[in-house]
Amino acid sequence: MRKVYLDHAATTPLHPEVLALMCDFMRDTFGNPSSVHSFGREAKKFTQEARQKVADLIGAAPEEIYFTSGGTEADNIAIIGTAMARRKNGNHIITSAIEHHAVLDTFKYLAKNGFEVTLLPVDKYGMVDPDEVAGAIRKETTLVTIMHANNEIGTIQPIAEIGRIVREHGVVFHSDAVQTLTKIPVNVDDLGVGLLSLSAHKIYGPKGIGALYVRKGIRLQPIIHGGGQERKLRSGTENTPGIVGFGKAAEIGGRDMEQESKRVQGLRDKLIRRVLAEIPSVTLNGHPEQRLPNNANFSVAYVEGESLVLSLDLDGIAVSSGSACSSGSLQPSHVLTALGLPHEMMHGSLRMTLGRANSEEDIDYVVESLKGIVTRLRSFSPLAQPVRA
Amino acid sequence: MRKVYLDHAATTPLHPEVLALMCDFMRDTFGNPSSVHSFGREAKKFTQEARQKVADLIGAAPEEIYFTSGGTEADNIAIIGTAMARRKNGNHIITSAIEHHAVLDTFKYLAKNGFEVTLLPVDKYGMVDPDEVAGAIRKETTLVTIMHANNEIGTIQPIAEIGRIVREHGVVFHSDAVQTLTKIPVNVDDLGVGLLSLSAHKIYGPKGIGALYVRKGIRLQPIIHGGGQERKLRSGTENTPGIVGFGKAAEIGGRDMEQESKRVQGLRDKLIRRVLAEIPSVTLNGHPEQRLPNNANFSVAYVEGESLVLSLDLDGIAVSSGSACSSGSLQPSHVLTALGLPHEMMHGSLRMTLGRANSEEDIDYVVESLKGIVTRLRSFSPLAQPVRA
Amino acid sequence: MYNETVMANFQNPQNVGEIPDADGIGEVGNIVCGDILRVYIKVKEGKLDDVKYMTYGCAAATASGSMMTTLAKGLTIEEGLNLVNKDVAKALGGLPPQKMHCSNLAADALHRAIRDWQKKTGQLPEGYEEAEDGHDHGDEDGCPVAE
Amino acid sequence: MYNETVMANFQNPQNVGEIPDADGIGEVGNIVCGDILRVYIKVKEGKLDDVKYMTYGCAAATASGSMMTTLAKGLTIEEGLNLVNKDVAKALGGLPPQKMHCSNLAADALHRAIRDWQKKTGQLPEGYEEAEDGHDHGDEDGCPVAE
Ligand SMILES: Cc1ncc(COP(=O)(O)O)c(C=O)c1O
Ligand SMILES: Cc1ncc(COP(=O)(O)O)c(C=O)c1O
Repeated sequence: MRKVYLDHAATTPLHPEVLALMCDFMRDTFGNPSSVHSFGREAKKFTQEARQKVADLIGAAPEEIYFTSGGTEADNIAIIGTAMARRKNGNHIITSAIEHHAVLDTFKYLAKNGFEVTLLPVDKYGMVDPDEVAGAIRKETTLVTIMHANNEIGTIQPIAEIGRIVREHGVVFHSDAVQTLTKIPVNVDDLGVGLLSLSAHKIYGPKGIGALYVRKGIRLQPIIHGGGQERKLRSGTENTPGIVGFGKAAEIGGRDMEQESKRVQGLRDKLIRRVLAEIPSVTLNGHPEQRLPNNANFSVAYVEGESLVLSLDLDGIAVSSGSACSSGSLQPSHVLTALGLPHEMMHGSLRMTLGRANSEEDIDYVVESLKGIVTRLRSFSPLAQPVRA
Repeated sequence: MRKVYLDHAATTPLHPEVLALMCDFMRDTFGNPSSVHSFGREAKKFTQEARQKVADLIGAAPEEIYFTSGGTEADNIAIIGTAMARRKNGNHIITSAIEHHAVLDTFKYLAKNGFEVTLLPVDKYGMVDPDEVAGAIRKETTLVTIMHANNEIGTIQPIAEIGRIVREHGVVFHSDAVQTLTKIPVNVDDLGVGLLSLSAHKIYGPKGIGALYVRKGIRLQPIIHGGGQERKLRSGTENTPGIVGFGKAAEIGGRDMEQESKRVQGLRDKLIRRVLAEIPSVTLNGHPEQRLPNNANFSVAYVEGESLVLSLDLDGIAVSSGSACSSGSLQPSHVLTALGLPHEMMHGSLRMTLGRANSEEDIDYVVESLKGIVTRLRSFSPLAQPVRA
Repeated sequence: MYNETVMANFQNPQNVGEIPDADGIGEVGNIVCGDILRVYIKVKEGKLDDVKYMTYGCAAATASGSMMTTLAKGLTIEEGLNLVNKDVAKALGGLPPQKMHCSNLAADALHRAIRDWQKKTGQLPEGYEEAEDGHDHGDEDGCPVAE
Repeated sequence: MYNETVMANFQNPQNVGEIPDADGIGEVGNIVCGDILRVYIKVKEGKLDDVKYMTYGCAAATASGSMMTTLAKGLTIEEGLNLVNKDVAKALGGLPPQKMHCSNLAADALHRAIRDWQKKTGQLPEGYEEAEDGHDHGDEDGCPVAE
């Protein structure tokens, strides 16, 4: 059966060059970079090269890159690390209602531990209003974190504008760029961020590795304690193959970004166009223009998201849904909820995120498959057919 | 030049079977285990198999294994997670003076945050006295953590005995088994632990992955917040290749333990015998019998550890030292300090940790090399030659 | 996540659709919680001569409806009322814990359809309360929660 | 960690050993901190005719001693006193930050050896204090600390 992977926002396959490099590295270079001997020095050399590559991708200096175990940990270090390090300056932190769980759940944790938190609302497209950020900042505010683009609906936030406001108030500004890296330009100076979270497995790099950019001068309290690796911010023997793979993925992603984003956006636009035109009662979630080039997020009336996901899966198509059923959480996603969608549209959400492997034919295949599935599921949906008797 | 790696306590090369499996897996199976579709389910199947293998190795149930980014994080979650979850029961926690930094620095962090900590002393062999543990436990004690075997000097602690005492007091007992796994039997019931830290890269598995065993019924507070992976204890997209590699390494390590430990111990015994016999003014650190089969730790009088390490490195031999110079910390290792060694013997420490790749010839080569180096370095050591003029 | 029986019943659900001249109709669930199951029955000689259903919800809801209707067809009214949610889940070979409430929809909806028929034919037992058939989670706070 | 010049001077240290009939001897460092450097000098016609050293310490200490003695040989007494730690580190092409104190040992020890010779020959300048030549870290708390 044809296989079409349309869940690149969840994770991506390794780029073949990354895979090859990692396998070579894992075979040849196993030293601990903290070791003084040649095995250790060799490993260290590779990790420093990778650090440079990640730094180059976002316009940072290599000593501003701290490797972590992934995007989630980067978010946690940024938020807890700042909140704790600046506790004497205040106990108020700000974010938006549609952040990734790695941010929102960390805010919940801090809220339980004496911090005051503000969750900014978004408009119906998922946009944060910079004026709202300005209005929320208080004397006690130590951190504002707003994601660069949302993982579910793809909406891109006006980070540069928000960054300007936050900096004017002398508050640390963090952004989660896990979804934007290698899709749209991510430059720490252009964005005006003090902290930036990255994750390798979203850019055809390995799982289990990410990075936090920390602008020179910002001090963070570590959350994992020990041997003092990553200049004391993140202890634990380095995941050297992961770091090396991340470096390679960053290099390739930066090199190919313009061309690949354009290509993928073309396919995505076609997907949206056809789905909206050919399947009745479907709407597009997220911003019509300010959105990631690879993201399409639909709400399909009268059918529930998990059923769509599993039906598409039976046709070899991998997508995701923010429906309650699909997540197993029994509540539809907080992102769709924050948009103020009607319940029916929240439960019938469908996220398709494109990537390197997708072709025109994939899109045609997916549209045809989806058409049939929606028709079939609607044929026995009580919402589509009110009680007659 | 001949290369002899004698730093297996720092890290190990990937076992060829682990490498092959990981490369296959990274090529073929990239799904996010949280995804509902076939790519996700396939990845999940592999991680569950690996979980079973790790569980089998230590006599646990698979749902008691929580994957982490390594041994350091496992230690942190065990200690902070218990201390925070049990804060209402008390604020006193106990460990030994010779734990790994992942434990000691976490204790320091908690000490700064309102916890009372006790660091138990050790005898000249690095042994913790179970009676001292009993004596240190108070009404407010919520956690005792004592490492299974020490990473520098190899001393194996009487964990089963300590576990019995700790359990009798209704206190949670954690042990760091990072160095013992696959070297000596590690069984959670025999050891009587509630929590146990493991790390893959010390057992010929990948770096960046470890696990915490959590006995059914023990509740921990997470330290990384987000998507709720690892049954809410450790959020973040799973490092699936790391998990799969860890599983394989656990399987192989368990299968080969008896035979391989015996072989390595034979080599190690020969190394110790020859070094002590053929090089004057050298002593063995750690316990003469209760020590890891692959560990030798010497103090070489009149010469400093980093110079030994780098000189051996020039002969292709990789070892480590707890000397201040070598660690760059300007203080000799806390372990050697806790043993009460004279300064001179602390600065001249040399750790050789054997493993799979080592042979008889390696040992002969190392002894000859070391003899020459010690003679040369002593020839211009002011400690070996008091002022004459 | 789901076993093969559940997936087979999701992929090829049995007895889906409307019975336009149904003798009884029962519906449980609501759009807030994201799952609805509606059952149609035809009664003939005290037996469930035909049972069909429509559903909006996760795969487990579709599979539960399919299995429930398969089990219910041909049962007596009494037997139909005794068919409980656990029977459905068991016949499906089990459901993931967080999906157990889906199987609850199916038998509950059947009972409602039977009650509807009883009411229409004046056979509703004295003292019957709708709540007995459960599963009428009304608002977001009331949505079923996984343990 | 170390550059090639440092490693070359560590691997083949120049001027190691004792001068049995030295005109002056200087030693800095101590065993608590784990680094000791002892310098022997022969003075001839106001010049450092021979300079040798012995050391206990890290590779940087050995390399610094090697480089310092190489630089010092043939200098006048005045020039020897003006040879400072930075000169040694610079000639080595730099040292890792946490090892800078090692290079400090070398010139300090030379100055002490010269002072020793001055003392023995009655040429010690008036008001000279030993502390001027620094680097006499006495106990564990006083060991040099990396920034
Ligand atoms: C916006 C965003 N932030 C953070 C994360 C977490 O990153 P990781 O999966 O590397 O832990 C993700 C993906 O899961 C994400 O999409
Ligand atoms: C005893 C002990 N505990 C913990 C660790 C830390 O484990 P990891 O390197 O996986 O972070 C190590 C090794 O570094 C160790 O030897």
